Formats: sequence, structure tokens, C-alpha cells
Amino acid sequence: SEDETSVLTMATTTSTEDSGLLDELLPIFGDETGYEVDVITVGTGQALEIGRSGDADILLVHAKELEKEFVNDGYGTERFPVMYNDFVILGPTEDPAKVSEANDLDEAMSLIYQIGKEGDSTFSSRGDKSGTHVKETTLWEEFQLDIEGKEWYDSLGQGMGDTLIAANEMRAYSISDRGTFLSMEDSIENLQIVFEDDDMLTNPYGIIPVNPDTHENVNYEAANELVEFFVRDDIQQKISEFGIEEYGQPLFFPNTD
Amino acid sequence: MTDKVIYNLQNISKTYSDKTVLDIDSLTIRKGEILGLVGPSGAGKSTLLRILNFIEHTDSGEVHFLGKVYNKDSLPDLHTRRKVTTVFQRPYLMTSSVYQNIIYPLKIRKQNYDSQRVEKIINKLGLTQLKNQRADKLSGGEAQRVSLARALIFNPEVILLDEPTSNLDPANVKIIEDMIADYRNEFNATVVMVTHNVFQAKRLATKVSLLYKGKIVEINDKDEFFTNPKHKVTKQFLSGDLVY
Amino acid sequence: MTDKVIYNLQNISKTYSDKTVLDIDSLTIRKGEILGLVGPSGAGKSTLLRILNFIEHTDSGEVHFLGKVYNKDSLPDLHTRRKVTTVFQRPYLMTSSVYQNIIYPLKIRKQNYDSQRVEKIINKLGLTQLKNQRADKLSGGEAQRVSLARALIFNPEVILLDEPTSNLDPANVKIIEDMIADYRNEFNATVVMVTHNVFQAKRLATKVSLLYKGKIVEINDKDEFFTNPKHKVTKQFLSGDLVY
Amino acid sequence: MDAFISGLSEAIELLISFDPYVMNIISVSMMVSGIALLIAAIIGIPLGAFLGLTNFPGKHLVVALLYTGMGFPPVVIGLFVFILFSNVGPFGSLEWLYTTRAMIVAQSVISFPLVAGFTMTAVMGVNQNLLLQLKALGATRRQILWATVKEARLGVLVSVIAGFGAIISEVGAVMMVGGNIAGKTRVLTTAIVLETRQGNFGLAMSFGLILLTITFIVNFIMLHFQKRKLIGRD
Amino acid sequence: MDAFISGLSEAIELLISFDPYVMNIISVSMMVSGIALLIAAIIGIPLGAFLGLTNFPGKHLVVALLYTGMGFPPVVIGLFVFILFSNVGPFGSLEWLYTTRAMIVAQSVISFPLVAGFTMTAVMGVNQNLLLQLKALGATRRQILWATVKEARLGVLVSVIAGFGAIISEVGAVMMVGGNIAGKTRVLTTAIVLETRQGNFGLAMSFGLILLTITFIVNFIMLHFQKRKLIGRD
Ligand SMILES: Nc1ncnc2c1ncn2[C@@H]1O[C@H](COP(=O)(O)OP(=O)(O)OP(=O)(O)O)[C@@H](O)[C@H]1O
Ligand SMILES: Nc1ncnc2c1ncn2[C@@H]1O[C@H](COP(=O)(O)OP(=O)(O)OP(=O)(O)O)[C@@H](O)[C@H]1O
Ligand SMILES: [Mg+2]
Ligand SMILES: [Mg+2]
Repeated sequence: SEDETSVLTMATTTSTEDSGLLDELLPIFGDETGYEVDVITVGTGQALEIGRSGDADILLVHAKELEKEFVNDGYGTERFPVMYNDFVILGPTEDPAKVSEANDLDEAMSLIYQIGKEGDSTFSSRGDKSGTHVKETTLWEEFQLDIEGKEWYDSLGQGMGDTLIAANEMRAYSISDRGTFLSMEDSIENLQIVFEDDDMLTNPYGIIPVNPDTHENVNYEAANELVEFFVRDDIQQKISEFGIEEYGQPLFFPNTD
Repeated sequence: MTDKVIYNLQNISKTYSDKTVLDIDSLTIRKGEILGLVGPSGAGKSTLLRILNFIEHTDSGEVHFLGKVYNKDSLPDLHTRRKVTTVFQRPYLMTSSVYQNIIYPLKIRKQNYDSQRVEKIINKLGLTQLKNQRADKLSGGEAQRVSLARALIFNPEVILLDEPTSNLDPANVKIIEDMIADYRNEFNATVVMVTHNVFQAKRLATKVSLLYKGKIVEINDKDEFFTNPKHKVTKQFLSGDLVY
Repeated sequence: MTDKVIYNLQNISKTYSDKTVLDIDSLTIRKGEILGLVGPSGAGKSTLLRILNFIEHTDSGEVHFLGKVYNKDSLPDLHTRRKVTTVFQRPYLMTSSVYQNIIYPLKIRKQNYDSQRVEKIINKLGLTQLKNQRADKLSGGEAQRVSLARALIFNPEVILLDEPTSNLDPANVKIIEDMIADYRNEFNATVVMVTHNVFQAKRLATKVSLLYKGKIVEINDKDEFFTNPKHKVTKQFLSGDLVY
Repeated sequence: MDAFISGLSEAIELLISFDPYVMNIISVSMMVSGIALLIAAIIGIPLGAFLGLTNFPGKHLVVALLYTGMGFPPVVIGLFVFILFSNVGPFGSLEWLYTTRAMIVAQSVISFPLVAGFTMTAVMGVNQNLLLQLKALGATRRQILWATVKEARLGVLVSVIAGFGAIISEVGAVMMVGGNIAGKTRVLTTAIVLETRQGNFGLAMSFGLILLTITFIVNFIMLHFQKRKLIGRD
Repeated sequence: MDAFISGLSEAIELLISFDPYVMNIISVSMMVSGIALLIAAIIGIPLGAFLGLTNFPGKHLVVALLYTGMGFPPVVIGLFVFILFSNVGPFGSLEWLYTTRAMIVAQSVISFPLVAGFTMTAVMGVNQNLLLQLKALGATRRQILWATVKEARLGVLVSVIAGFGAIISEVGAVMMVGGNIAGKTRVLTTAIVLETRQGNFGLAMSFGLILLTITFIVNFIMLHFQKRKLIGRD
């Protein structure tokens, strides 16, 4: 029925899909170009793996270092910055570690480490080598806090949403992208933002067409059109407005990296 | 022979999907009797035994048993039911050894038992060699003998036998007939025996009854029944002319 | 009677877990014979029939059947096997109607059949009323008759009968004996019949054989067998003194 | 507990409003699981019956393998099918990945051991005399197989019900090979996961209820044909 | 195809090196599924046998419900258990969520209908004369139940195998209520999903192989006791 070249397969991460942004933008793209976009939602690692095998035409992910490697290895043509949002540190409403009183990120992380060591609270990590998890690991390392094998450090190996649900139930500390937290705020009442706004907490999203030289079957033409679409001014404008109506603040910021 | 009434059936009927297979106005069985039950194939003999053993409900009527009354909504309690047992036409043996099958009734009664008596019964029925064999692989006649052993083992007051020697050779038939007679004499037990073998009824029964199309056509003392049948149908049956 | 050899068994043996239940040096069955097979319970009669019907492998020896030789590794082809059938001691009826059970052999042969003949057989066996009933709920004797109808329906050359009247009343026994005799006369069929009823063997058989502990002790023309038994064991059996 | 109540009313609302999004999800679910089950039954029932009727050296091993197949993690089967149909896999050129076809393949593989295994068990449970009787009546191997399946029909039916239950409720494999694409490969279970992840427990519950209702209706219809057998113990 | 080969060698390596991470995952898997199965069997076998032996009005409905339970989506059961044991749920104060206890509860619920349903089917398949025979011998209800289960033992065993297969391979519910916490509630299936999400298909495959090996060994041991019955069609 449908022409193969009219379908574009995009692999992306759960946090992007769950925010609802794609549901808003992709229909516009479809109306304009006639392309239909199939969205496959998987983990970051799996998204990159799907790209490597040529099972997707384009990737939208947030793991900058891995993305660069992907392009360097010849699997993607180029990484285009699309937008960014930021990470926030979450904690239980009673905030036993008093992280909200911390002056900087270093202190915030140390307080969490300390309360964990004392056995009065826990930390829920995604533990799935996703963009968010990689960022979290970098932070512990940056502040020389060794979380390896600690009883209070729960490595969940799950998506962002599931991790937040778990942290909410366990009254644990955690790190999340702002978008996911805002979209779930209503159902995770035990959690609040205890620390935010630090340069180290930015979370850039990139879009990468899969290299047609490596996999000749990919729909490179359509992928390029989607890239052009995402960086267009009016779409960047829409990205910056997305979520304001519902959450009172934007979930993503237009990016020029 | 004592006069004590064991069974008294009143207006019993049983219907399977519109087909009435049993319709008995009245039937009395007394202690110590050996009632031979004869009748053509499909007459309802096996059905009657199931009702006497309380393993099937009647559709209407009353069964008086050992002085109490039961009907389609009430069955005797376990203790009472355990006084009766049946050796079925197609005995079902469990997939354990012959020995385990035979002592099963004793085991479920959690009864201490005389293992010498068990051995004696097994011996008499020629099952000694088969004791440890799997019971579900037995020949037709072997299965029938195991089934009989399993029934006699726990001294029931009433034994219902559904053609217990149909798959057996003459010598075995004799052994089993003797055992039944002995058992009845020793325990003053009551026996109801379905048989197609008119000679067997003659040899063993004290009373004989003809069941025909679900009805008791005639019931009488053995000698009367055979020498002086009252009913036309009985006469036909005895002369081998009665077909359904 | 023709002389054509149907079966010729040579040094057949069959063992179940260390127990040899059949051990036949030689047995010949000719076309048109009605061989009565007698012997005590557990002698191996049913086992022999299974081997004659090729539904069980022998452990050693040869079965010559209609001029070809078969052994433990070879069975006749379908066409040949379809010339034989058995009426089992415990017939298995499928959970469909009586009628469906009876015409099953015709259906699987994809044979056009004479439905009048089907009706005639059903009628003769007194099954007309039961035609549309579920076959797995029949009484013992009814099941036996259905099983016989199912065997006769497709005109087998050889019929093996394992106590075909054990659950039947005298009138039915007579009908069935007549049917077997008629069938054999009409089709010059060969019949092997296991029976515990010495009278039945006398009435029906042309030859009689005594199986004892898996061995053929004696085989002879009917009259000779009964009036002038050669073997000690045969004499014991006939006098009812033979127990295992 | 609120989630149940709201889930229930939401489910009813979704169903009676014939919401096209929901209707599409239901129809994809039914189509994929239905076809997969058909494939599994066509291969699994004869094979199971054959195994149940035949003795051969090493049968014990085959049986254990078949039963192990019942515990084959659907996600592993999903992964397997994914690799087979991935662009770099042997069947990549078919382009079945992220279509209902790959889902059907995965679900067939998942339900097959259930159908075959339970059919085998049911056939083994049939009275052994049936086999002798059928042989004595001159049935061919195929006719024996068919007659035995008919006698064991309740057990065979339950094998199909079990297969259906397993795949209609399965999520890992269909997610992996279907991709949960809205309007194309999204089925009830993947929709449940999606909604749960987004914290919409009510909607997730309502999809769950729809799924159960479908399963119940399908079972009820299948069992209807067995009614007599089911209550026939008289 | 590479993923299979590397998965296999990785699996063997992981197993023979007694990697403590892997050993822990295996032991949690076995412990959770084992206890859950025990609970399901203790309730499911008698109940299934009872249903198989008894006639009552509406039995048809109960049976359809039970079979529907076989197709109860594990994720929905997971969600259900999650809500029960969550902070705001009725059993929140037990603090069982994200522990093996909640996983055991969920898996018991998942395997229960399988055990009960197949036991029921197996018992219904037993020769109807057994029931009459047992009654005639004076067996109590409980003794009848037990004797029938013994006669239907192959079918009952398979019901347990099916239950085990379903829960050892299940991922949605244990993920949801256990949380896949490394070293605490991570089991083989959740580890598979985790590795898959990370694109480590080889490692995922190797966990899958370990899982299958365990299932196979368990089945083989269980079937061993039934060997005679299995090959006894002679
Ligand atoms: N469960 C059942 N459903 C339907 N019909 C039945 C059922 N049980 C028995 N019947 C029918 O009831 C009639 C009487 O059966 P029963 O077994 O009592 O006969 P019987 O006198 O023992 O005959 P036989 O001597 O042949 O064993 C038969 O026609 C039989 O087909
Ligand atoms: N499958 C089997 N496994 C073990 N033993 C068996 C098997 N089948 C038959 N037997 C044994 O073989 C012997 C002969 O059995 P068979 O059924 O041939 O006897 P039969 O002469 O027909 O006896 P009956 O007159 O009692 O029916 C019996 O002792 C029986 O227990
Ligand atoms: Mg009868
Ligand atoms: Mg026999």
C-alpha cells in the first residue's frame, strides 16, 4: 500500500518520546513533506545499535560522546544539535540530607553520598548506561565519590520514568532530565527538585542521519529533510514553547550548541 | 437367615437425558441374602448397583438403608457409605502396584490391618506372582481378581458384584464363587450379584430378580425363580428368547 | 473347508519386563477355521491376538501371514493389515455417537458403503435405539455389541474375538454366535475366538487350542479336543481343576 | 485503588466511544496474535500429537526441550527474531522488522512450544487402548493422529488457549521486533507499558481490562464447543 | 549471527568463571521463581483438582475465568501488585515494594492460574470410572482429590512446568515491582532487557542461554520422576 520511500524510521530514547514533543512536531513534518515517521523507542545504547545495523534511518538521542563516536566510526553522516534541556537532582519531600540547602553541585552530591553512607536514605540510579546515567556517573567521578558496590546505591537498569516511580516509592534521591520529571510530577508526589541550574547539568540532544554509504537501504533523503525540519527557525520556536502551557515552563531549549 | 432389612427402595427412578433407565417401585434386600440380578443387556443392572452404592443420585424416590432414609438430595455419611462397595464390570485399577491397589481401602481407612489376611486373599486369588506388578497392565481376568481382592479386604457389610467372573476361566470362576459364599457365611454379609450366567445364579444366589427395561419384573427365592417363574418375561428370559 | 494357510507362527515369543508371557513354537491357522482359544487367566490369549493383528511386535520368531513373512522388525503394509481386526476384551469406543463408531472403519477406508447393510447389522445387534447416543456412556453389553458391529462392518478376512460375549445375556449370546457363524460362512472368513465358556467353544469352534503359561499345550479339531484330550493339562482344564 | 475504578470507567468509555486509536490497537493485537496462533497450531498440534504417540530413543530429551521451550523468555525470542530480520541479519532484505510480520514470527515461536507441549501431554493422557483399537481397525498413522487429537480435544483446546494467553499478553518480544509504532505495531500490551511509563496508571489499567475482556470472550467462545465435555462428568 | 556465537561463548565464560554478579542474578531468579511456584502449586493443584472433579452451576464461567487468568498480562499483574504495595496502597506499610517479596507475590499470581488450569484439565481427562471406583471404595473427598491427582500426575507435573516456565521467563512484572536493582532484585530476564537496551545483544543472549539451561535442567529433573509414564506407551 504505502511506498517504502515515504516512511522514515527514527530511533529515539524513552525520555524524548514520553515527553510528548514528537507527537506535536512529527505530524507537522508529515503534512509538509508527506513522509510518515515511525518512532522506535528504546534505550540509548540500543538506539545506537539499531543505527549501526541500519535498522533505523535517523537517531535522536542525548549521549554526546557516544554520538560522536557513532559518527566517527562512519555509521552516521553528521551530528546536528537540535535542542537541550537540563538535569535536575530530585529528592524526597522531607529531604533528609538537606540537599536543597547546598551551595553548589559538589556539595549536593556529597550530601547525598553522606546520607547514604549513614543509612538514612538511598539513591536510585538508572544504571542503564543511558545519557542520563552516563551524566550521573560523570558527576560522582568528578567529585571523587566512589559509589561502586554501595548498599544504598540502587542501580535499577530501567528507563527514566520507571526509575522515577521507584525513587518516589523508596523516597530516594535521583537524577532526571527536567522534561520527564515535569511530565510525571503529578504521579510522583514524594519527589521534588532539590538541586538545579548548574552548567554541568545540561543535556544536549543530537540528531544523526544514518550513513547511506554504510547501509544503502536507509532513507537518507528523508532523514536529511527531517534534520532540516528540526533546525528550522519556526520549529525551534515551537520547541522552546513546548510544555509551557502544561507545566508553566518549557521542557526543551532551542540549541545552537 | 436373619430378617433384618438392609435395603428398601421405594419408587426409585433414574433418567439419562430423557431416557428412563431405572424405574423401581419397590425392592427389599435383607441381611445375609445373595441376590442374583439378571436381565438383558442395558436393562439397568449396573445403574441399580451404582445407586445401591450411593455413588449416583436417584432422580426421585427413597432408599432406606440400615434404617435411615435417603433420597436424591441426601446421601449417607462417610461411615455408613463405607459399609458398601462394588466390584465393577470394568474395574478401574490405579497405576500403582497390584499390592498397593489391594490395600488401598485399608490405607484410606487408616486401619491397622492383618497383613496375613491380606496375603491369604492374594494367595487364594492366585495373585501372589503379580503382587509387585503394575496394576494397569494386567490381563482382563487378572484385573477382575485384583478388583475382588480390593473389595473383600476391608470386610464390607454389603458387596455389590457386577459380573465378577465374566472374564474368567472355569477354575477361577469356581474359586471366586467359593470365596463369595465363604465371605458371606463368615461375616453374614449381604451380596448383590449381577450375572449373565444363569448357572452361576443357580449355584450362588439365595434370591434372584429379573430386571427388564429398568423395572423389576420378578423377584423370588432362587428355586422358585428358576423352577416356577411367574412372569411371562421371566420365562422368556430363562429360555433364552428375551431380546431387549 | 479350504486348506489355504492364513497364519503360520514360528518360535514366537513376547516378554514384558523379564516376564515371558508368550512362547509359541508353531501355530497354523487355515482359511475358514473358527479357532477357539481357551486357557486360564493370564495365559497370554489377549497377547496372542494382538500379535495376530500386528498391533504388537513380537520379540523373536516369524509370523507368516497370507504367504509373506514378518518378524519383530517388519510389519505388513496397511493394505494387508486392514484384512484383520479385533474385538477387544475391553472395547474402546470413541466419544462420538454409536453410529459414528460403527461406520468409522468404513470412513477411514474412504469406502463407499451399503448403508442398508449397516442398518441391518445395527438392527440385528439390537442397537437401533442407541444409534444416536454417545458411545462412551453405554452399558457393558451394549459396548461389546457396538464393538462387534464395528468389526463386521468392513468385511475383514480375519476376525479376532476376545471374549466377545462375556458381558452379555443368553439371548444376546445366541444372536452373536449366530452372526459370527453366518459371517464366517458367507465370507469364508477366518475367526479366532478367545472364550472362557467351554460351551461356547463347543458350539462355535471348528478347532480348539489350549494356551497355558504362554505355550500352546494342545490344538485339535473341536470334537477331538473335548472328547479325547491328549494332554494332562487339557484334561485338568476341562474338568475345572486347572489353576494357573 | 482509585486506579482500578478510574481504569474501569475509562475502559468502558474507550470501548463504547469506538475511539479509532484504541480500535486500531485492538485490531492489531487480535490480528497479530490470531495469525501467530494459527501458525503455531497448524504445526504444533500434529507435532505434539505425534510426539505423544511415538516412542523413540531420546524422546525424554526432546520432551524436556519442548517443555523448556515453554519457558523460553519471550524477550530472548524477540532478540533472536530481531537479529534475524535486522538489516544486517540473514533475512534483513525482507524488511519485516518493525512490521506486524516480525511480530507474528516472534509470537508464533513463543506459542509453538506451548501448543505442541500441551497437545503432547493431552495425547499421552488418552487411554492407551485407543491406540490399539485404532490400529486394529486399520487406521493409518495420520488417521490415528487425528482420532487421538479428537479424543483429547479438551486438552488440545487448552493448549491453544494457553498459547493464545501467552502471546496476547506478551510484551517484550513484540516491543522489540515491532517497535511499538503508533497506528502500526502498537498492541495492547505495549500500549500498557507506554502508559505505565508515563505514569498514566488509569489508562494502563483500562487497556489491561480491555485485553482481559478480549481474552475472556475468546476463551468463552472456544470453551463453548467443549461445554458438554466440560460439565459432562455425571 | 555473530551475536549467537559470541553469546554462547560469553555465556560459558560467565558460568565457568563463577562471576559473582552473574551468580547473584541466577540465585535471585531461582529463589524468587522457586518460592512463587511453591505457593502457586500448594494452592493451585488442590483447587484445580477440585474444579476438575466437581460440577456446579456456573462452572463454565469459572473455567473460562481461570483460563483467562493464563492470559492475564503479567505487566497488568505487576501493576496491580505495585499499586497494592506502593506507599499509598493498602499494604504500603509492609515496605515490600522493590524487594524480592513483592516479586514473589507477583509471580505467584502469574503462575497460579496456569497451575490450577492445567491441573483441572489433567484431572478432567482422567477416566471417569476412577471417580466412581474411589467413591465405591469409601474414599473421602480429600482422598479422591489426592488419588486423582496421582493418576493425572503427568498432566499435573506439566502444569507445574508451565508455571515455572512462565515466571522464570517473565520480565514485565518483576521489573515493575522488583525494580531490577543490581545485586538485590535483578533477575535473569531483567538483566536481559537491560543489556538489550544498552545494545549489548551478545551479553543479552548469553543471559538468555543461562536462563534456558537452568529451565532445561529443572525440567529434566522433574520429568525424570515421570520417565516411565513418559515412555511407557508399550
Ligand atoms: N451416563 C449415561 N448417560 C446416558 N445413558 C446411560 C448412562 N449410563 C447408562 N446409560 C444407559 O442406561 C441403560 C442401562 O445401563 P446399565 O449400564 O445399567 O445396563 P446393564 O443392565 O448393566 O447392561 P449390561 O448388562 O449391558 O452391562 C443403557 O441403555 C445405557 O446406555
Ligand atoms: N504391557 C504389559 N506389561 C507387563 N505385563 C503384561 C502386559 N500385558 C500383559 N501382561 C501380562 O502378560 C500376561 C498375559 O496377559 P494376557 O492379557 O495375554 O492374558 P490373557 O490370557 O488374555 O488373560 P485373561 O483371560 O485374564 O484376559 C499377564 O500375566 C499379564 O499380566
Ligand atoms: Mg452393566
Ligand atoms: Mg485377555
